[in-house]
Amino acid sequence: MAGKVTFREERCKGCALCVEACPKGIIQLSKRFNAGGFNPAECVNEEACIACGFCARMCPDAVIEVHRVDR
Amino acid sequence: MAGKVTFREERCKGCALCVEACPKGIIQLSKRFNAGGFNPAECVNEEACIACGFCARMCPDAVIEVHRVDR
Amino acid sequence: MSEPKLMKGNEAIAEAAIQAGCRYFFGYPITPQNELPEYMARRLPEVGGVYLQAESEVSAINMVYGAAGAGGRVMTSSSSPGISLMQEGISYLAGAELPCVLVNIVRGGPGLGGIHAAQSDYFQATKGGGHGDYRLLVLAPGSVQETVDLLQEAFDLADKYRNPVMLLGDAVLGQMMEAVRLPRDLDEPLPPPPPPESKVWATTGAVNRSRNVINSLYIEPERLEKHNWHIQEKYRRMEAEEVRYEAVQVDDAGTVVVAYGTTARIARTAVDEARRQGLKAGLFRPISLYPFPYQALREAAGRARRVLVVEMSCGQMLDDVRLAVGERCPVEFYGRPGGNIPTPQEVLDRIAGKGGEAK
Amino acid sequence: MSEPKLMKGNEAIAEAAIQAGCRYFFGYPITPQNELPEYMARRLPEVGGVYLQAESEVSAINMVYGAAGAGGRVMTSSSSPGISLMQEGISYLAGAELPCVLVNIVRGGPGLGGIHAAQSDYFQATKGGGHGDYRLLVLAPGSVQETVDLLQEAFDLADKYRNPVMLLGDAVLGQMMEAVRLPRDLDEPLPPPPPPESKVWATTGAVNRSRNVINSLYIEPERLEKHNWHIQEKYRRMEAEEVRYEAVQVDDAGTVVVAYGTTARIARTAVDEARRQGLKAGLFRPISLYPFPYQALREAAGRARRVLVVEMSCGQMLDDVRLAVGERCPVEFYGRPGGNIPTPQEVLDRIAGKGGEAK
Amino acid sequence: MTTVVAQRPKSLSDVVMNYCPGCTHGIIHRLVAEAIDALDARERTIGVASVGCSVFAYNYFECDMQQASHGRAPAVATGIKRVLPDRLVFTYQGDGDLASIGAAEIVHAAARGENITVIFVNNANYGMTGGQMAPTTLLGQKTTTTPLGRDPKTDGFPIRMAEMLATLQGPAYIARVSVHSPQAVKQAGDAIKKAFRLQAEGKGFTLIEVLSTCPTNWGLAPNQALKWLVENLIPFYPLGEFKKEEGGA
Amino acid sequence: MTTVVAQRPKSLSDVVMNYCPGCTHGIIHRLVAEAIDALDARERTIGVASVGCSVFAYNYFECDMQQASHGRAPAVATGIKRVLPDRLVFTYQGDGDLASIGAAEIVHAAARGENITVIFVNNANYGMTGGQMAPTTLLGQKTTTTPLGRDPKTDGFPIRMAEMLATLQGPAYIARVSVHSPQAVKQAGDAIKKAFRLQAEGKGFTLIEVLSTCPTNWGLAPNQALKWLVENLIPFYPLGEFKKEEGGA
Amino acid sequence: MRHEVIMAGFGGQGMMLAGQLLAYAGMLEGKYVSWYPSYGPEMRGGTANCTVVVADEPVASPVVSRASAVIAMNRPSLERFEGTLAPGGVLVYNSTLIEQGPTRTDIKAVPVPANALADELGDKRVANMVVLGALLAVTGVAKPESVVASLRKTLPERRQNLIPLNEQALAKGAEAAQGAAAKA
Amino acid sequence: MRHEVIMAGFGGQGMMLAGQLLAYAGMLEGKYVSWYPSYGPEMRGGTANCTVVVADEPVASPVVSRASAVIAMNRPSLERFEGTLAPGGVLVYNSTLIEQGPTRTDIKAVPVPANALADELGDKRVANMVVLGALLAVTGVAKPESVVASLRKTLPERRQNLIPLNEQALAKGAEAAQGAAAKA
Ligand SMILES: Cc1ncc(C[n+]2csc(CCOP(=O)(O)OP(=O)(O)O)c2C)c(N)n1
Ligand SMILES: Cc1ncc(C[n+]2csc(CCOP(=O)(O)OP(=O)(O)O)c2C)c(N)n1
Ligand code: SF4
Ligand code: SF4
Ligand code: SF4
Ligand code: SF4
Ligand code: SF4
Ligand code: SF4
Ligand SMILES: [Mg+2]
Ligand SMILES: [Mg+2]
Repeated sequence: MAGKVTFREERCKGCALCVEACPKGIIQLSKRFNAGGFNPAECVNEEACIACGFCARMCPDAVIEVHRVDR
Repeated sequence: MAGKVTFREERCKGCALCVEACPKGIIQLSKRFNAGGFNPAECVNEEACIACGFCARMCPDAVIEVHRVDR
Repeated sequence: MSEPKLMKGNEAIAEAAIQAGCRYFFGYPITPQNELPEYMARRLPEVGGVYLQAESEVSAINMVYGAAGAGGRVMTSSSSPGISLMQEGISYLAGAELPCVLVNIVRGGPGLGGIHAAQSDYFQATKGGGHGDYRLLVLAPGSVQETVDLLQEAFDLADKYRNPVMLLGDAVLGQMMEAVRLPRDLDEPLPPPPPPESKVWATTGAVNRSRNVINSLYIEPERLEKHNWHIQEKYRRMEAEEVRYEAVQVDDAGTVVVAYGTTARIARTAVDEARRQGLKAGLFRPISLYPFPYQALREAAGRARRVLVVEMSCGQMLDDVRLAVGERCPVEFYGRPGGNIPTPQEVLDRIAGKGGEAK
Repeated sequence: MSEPKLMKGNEAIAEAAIQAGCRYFFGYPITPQNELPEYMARRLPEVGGVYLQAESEVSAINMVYGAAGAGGRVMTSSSSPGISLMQEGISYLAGAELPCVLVNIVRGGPGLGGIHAAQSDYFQATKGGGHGDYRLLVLAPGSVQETVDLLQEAFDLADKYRNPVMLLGDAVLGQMMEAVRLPRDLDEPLPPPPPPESKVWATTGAVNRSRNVINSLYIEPERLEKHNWHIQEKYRRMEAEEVRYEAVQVDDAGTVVVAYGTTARIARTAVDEARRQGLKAGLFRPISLYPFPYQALREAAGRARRVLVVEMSCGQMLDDVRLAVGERCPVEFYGRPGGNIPTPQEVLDRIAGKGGEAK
Repeated sequence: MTTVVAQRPKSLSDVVMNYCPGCTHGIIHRLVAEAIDALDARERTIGVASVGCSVFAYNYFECDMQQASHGRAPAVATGIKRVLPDRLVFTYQGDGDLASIGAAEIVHAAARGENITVIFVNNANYGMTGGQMAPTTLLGQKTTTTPLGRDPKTDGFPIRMAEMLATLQGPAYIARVSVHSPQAVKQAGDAIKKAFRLQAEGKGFTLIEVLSTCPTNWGLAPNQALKWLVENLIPFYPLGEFKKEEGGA
Repeated sequence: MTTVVAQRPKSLSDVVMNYCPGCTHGIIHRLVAEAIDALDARERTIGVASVGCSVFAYNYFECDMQQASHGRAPAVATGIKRVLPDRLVFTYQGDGDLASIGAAEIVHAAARGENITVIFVNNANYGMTGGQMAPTTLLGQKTTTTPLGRDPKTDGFPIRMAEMLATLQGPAYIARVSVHSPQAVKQAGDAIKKAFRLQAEGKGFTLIEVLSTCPTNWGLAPNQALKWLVENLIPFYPLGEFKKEEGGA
Repeated sequence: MRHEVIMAGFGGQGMMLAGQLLAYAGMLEGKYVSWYPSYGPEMRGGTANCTVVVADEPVASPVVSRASAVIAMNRPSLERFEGTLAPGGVLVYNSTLIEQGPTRTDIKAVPVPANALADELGDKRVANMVVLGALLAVTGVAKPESVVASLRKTLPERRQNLIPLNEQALAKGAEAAQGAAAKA
Repeated sequence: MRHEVIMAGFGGQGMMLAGQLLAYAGMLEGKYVSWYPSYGPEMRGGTANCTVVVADEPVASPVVSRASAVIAMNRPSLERFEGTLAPGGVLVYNSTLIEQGPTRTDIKAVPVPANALADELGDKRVANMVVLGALLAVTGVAKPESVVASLRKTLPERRQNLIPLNEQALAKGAEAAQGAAAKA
């Protein structure tokens, strides 16, 4: 069982609440700027994702979608 | 020890709350009408008054003054 | 039409509103209009409606906002201080374009003032006591019967323009009993009013349509300006289509008395008496205070020697009369503020050129 | 006089009020005037005054009532929706004849509207948005400096007439920084304001005198009427003594532009430019909106070919201008409601006879 | 030798009060005046009359008085107190005034611990305007706007203000008393005196809720009204002290 | 095979919300939308936006919406509910809106047992207008109108609304939750769902107080703001259920 | 024809209702009518009064400053309204409660022992109809039959049985008035 | 002479303060000046901007629809205000954060790596002074000395020590602008 986590990057405000929430520590803010002028969050190691959904739960802007991939 | 109870009759509205309050049952509404058109209260047996002040305490219109007479 | 009944103005208003389809009433007690909500409290549940005593006038007007936005035919009533408290809410209703009927049974002011009849809320009603560029459509009946007659119209106009309509009465109209004929007898069954969903813009639930929003906020000045001109366009239409007045013997009148509501009844008697005494007087009675009958009054004044404005106030409609009359003839004023009702004799004296501006 | 400082309008108002002896401020936050209460919150405790954030505007105006009645030099400020909520309280203040200063930093309406500058509360301010026959003395400064200059006067006039005085600004005046000279530098010590007891009618405790009562209730119509005429008499005095305006190049003007506050600044630039282009334009700027400078404007209009009213509204002062001008010459209007500020070019176009009534 | 047992307090003006015969508003007025006299504070007391049957209270107390708009007496009192912190300031408010239109003002004056005394006269209806439902009207009670009796489904539940306000930190003293008997009147007077005393000591917000009658609108003779109060109001509005000398200080 | 763990709820409009980065208003919006979805009630829900940072909520919920004047959302919701008793009606209000200017409206909607759901977002200040003191501001907390920190002597004490309203008979359910962690968010969501469900069952007034952050006006980074909430707000505003399914029915 | 009648007494003495019946009667006779109550805090003092206008022409103001007739059911009412009577006006007063009649001499005073007569009829509550009967007899504002017709229209079914009693009261009042007038 | 400058960036990038200093400087030079902020919910998006007018004649409106110069500290600001520049106007933009410059060709674009230069000076916070220096150099709205004088008047005692740093930042911005201008 693993997770698939997708970000609607243009909606991200770079608040980093997801970063803090991830028990696996696999989310970071990228150095890129999105259209809003923010550094959007991204998952740097999706392999490690356990699909706990914590990141999505803490995201104030509904940027994140989490799927459980049952392999 | 006895009481002296005086009524400012023209202020009385004849509500009879003093009548009800008197433990000695010595207050009545008179048959007279005062200027306000009410039957004013009066003490019909001042001798029996014990100066408890209950009548004055219950009077909404501050009609009654009670004195204790120490004879 | 019902057979004539002797009814108190406040109660007649309530019954006429119900017969006009009003099913929701939110209000707060205040003298001299209490019989109106009390009647509603008895009668609305009988016809499947809702009476709710709000915790304040501020709350009442916002309940009206919610109910109007939800598509209900809704009304509130109050008297001067209570209407002042509603000013923010009234501005919101106008801004969000919500239809409703507001009744002000005016009493003497300012402040706590008194509880007797006055007409000193004219400015507030007609110029907008709340903030922003908006208007109420203001109707001022002169008798209990006319009040009843105007109510169906008031609700329909509110819907037509999606704007609050105010019925401006006073303590005399509210408290007096007069003979009145209602559209229906009290025991006749009433047809059910149209369902909320019949107002397609109302927030009744987004079933098979995109969502509806009731709102008066336009954060971009451009949008807000556009919205403002859109609302103004409605007011221009009202000015073209909704002017109402009565003119009695003004064609050959040397003195045209201008008065509305209760004062007009008194002026009418004075004018009749003046005619009897050979004085050529006439009565011009605005029924819609906004839109004000400028044009008709201008014409009437054009033929007159002078215009006499009579109000139970220190002079408020006076401004509108002056705007209408311009310099066609002098405009004089007789006012009784604070709950005193002018007598026909007082008005007659002024018609005859006796007595001063005020008592 | 302080040396010139760059100050935000809202803060300059607050400081000027304090320098004018104001020691009590009750208010509730609302954009675009928040810097005013925030300044008061910082500064009043330093000078022994009281800043209190009320739970609402309704409460704030009633705290003002209590403080004014107790003899305090007191003020509140808000913006349009908040001022609407104060209407009952304002009517009470006028009815009970209490002196205080009310600041309205007007924003776009109606309803929640917007937060940008507008002038659409003119009717509410000048005709009385509350119930009953009362007036506020309304001052409309055109710059931050003038705002500061008018404040001492505002408090003094309030005391002189025992009537609330309203300072009618707008978001531009409140939010902008301009160079301003205050009566005193910020670090200069302030003289203590006169004690509450110096107002002999105030409820400061009935020591060696019969008790004082602050009240607006007169249950007998006769008493209430008398009270009303008494108040009116004050307004007649204001109309005689307190009219303020500025007239620039109106003597030979073909087009007299009438504008107040922020709009007048813009009109001034447009008028100057028009002169440069050979168009004979002038500016008439009412400073006191109530009492309105009818007479002076009438005279100015008597010499002009036309009058052009410019407002950040759909046309409210327009009525007063029409009352003043009568049929001396045509009155035209250019309005930008909802937070858009007209540009000098737009006004110039209308002076030159181009463009329509609104954008 | 005679000693005075009861007489008109100095702080009660020597005028006829316009209350209906037997209305206990009059008793409560006297108790307030006695409390002011007890502190010898008539000259440094400012009272605030509200809108209700007691609107003319500004004529009945022999101290400086202000008349406040409906429901806003606590705000008016706050304005006064902030200008004159060393004076005693009290409001006299009905249940419609305090618990309905003035709910925000009383909650916030209490939360602020505003150093004033509130006399809250609960007669379970709007007396002045002819007997409409008040927030304090009991379930089932008939009023002119609950002609079939108050129904919680449409008209909501009555509010126990003393209990509600006692959850706040600001109040120093909150009590509910009644005036249905000489004993009750004595206790009510003591509570009111205590409230004024605490204010004088700067302890913060004090409120005394007084259960009162409205013979006219209840449609009962004055003595019957007292009985109705005892049998109906007290069970729902228990007497007692709900908050004592904390907060505020 | 993949299963959805988290995605944008249907009842949340697909638009950018104007909240500051990291402001938890957004989380609370999502929870409300999820609660509506859980009842499959988008088409029969009417929401009421109040005045505060969440004023644009009328653009963020994909159901019919009304925008109410400052503090009056409970009155507006009452008006809606009385016309449409079989719809779900909720308000979304800040602490300035609900506890300050709207104190009377919330007390009375609660006392009436009005069958609506109130989402009460407590961020201990006025976010929208730039961070002034709110009734919920903690003692000592600095805001733009308490520059030296809130002082009870002049500024009064903070109000615990959930506790205060729980003294009333009308409410069916009152709870306080927080959104400082994924676990807290889960509990908050459950409480909100419960409130909507009770409304659907006609149980009466329900209110969920949600402790929320205001990174901008608190002057803290979003994660620091969550920490401040845990360390300062929760101790004064304990989480829990204060009223459960009585009254109102 | 224009009658302007003020009817005053304690709350509970039935003056408001009597006034309404009088107005109703006028309406049934095809007249213009109005009824106007006193209201508000002045009631707190315990008196209640109303003004009834019955006229051939539309009623301008239902509030009058000079009355053509006054009914006073108690002393405070007499004191308050005696002065508002036009010269030559009619004052019907309840002589059971008011021992001393009016001081004015330019009016027509009609003492009617209303409570006593009502007691004779066995129902205290009809004292109001007694004075109304007296008023009708002296002034002719409306016919007693019209008042009875009004009662028929306005009383609920279950109280229609009270009509004969009220009729008697009206008659008794008329009688008393004629007696008083004869004496005067 | 009339300069109408819009200065925009994220909240925290110091544009509001820089605008105030510019207005103050103009005032010290005897000009008519105004400063006007953006305010309200638009701030919630995270951008903050203000408008400064410095002119020889009284300022009519402190709000301008066409700017003579714009400072854009980040991309959203550039996008929002590029269009408001009058033809021939000056656009100073923070090239550290804005990779792609303006699309318009009828204006004078002045890229200034403000954050980078501020870093060079050892204090991120002076990026605002860097762009202000650039603006002054290109437009001559006010003299840098006047800005420094303004700092002297407005900074509290304990922060007067920051003045040299700010002076350097102004100079560095001017330099960068001249370089950019040379390149263009
Ligand atoms: C703004 C406003 N709304 C309504 C009123 C009318 N009004 C006067 S007194 C009153 C209620 C009084 O009830 P309560 O406070 O319980 O006092 P009581 O008369 O019972 O002693 C109302 C609604 C008013 N004067 N002002
Ligand atoms: C009548 C009125 N008063 C004041 C305002 C200004 N105002 C807008 S939002 C707000 C406070 C918002 O604070 P809160 O309710 O706590 O919401 P937050 O922004 O913190 O989420 C105020 C006072 C207004 N719009 N209307
Ligand atoms: S679902 Fe859980 S593990 Fe995966 S990225 Fe999100 S928080 Fe991290
Ligand atoms: S929580 Fe959401 S908005 Fe914040 S950084 Fe993560 S994805 Fe972006
Ligand atoms: S003092 Fe006591 S005993 Fe005497 S009359 Fe009064 S109640 Fe009766
Ligand atoms: S209690 Fe007072 S008013 Fe009532 S009857 Fe006795 S003396 Fe008279
Ligand atoms: S109406 Fe009720 S509360 Fe008012 S004075 Fe009469 S009895 Fe007392
Ligand atoms: S100001 Fe505060 S509450 Fe408002 S959106 Fe920003 S962070 Fe959220
Ligand atoms: Mg009461
Ligand atoms: Mg908040």
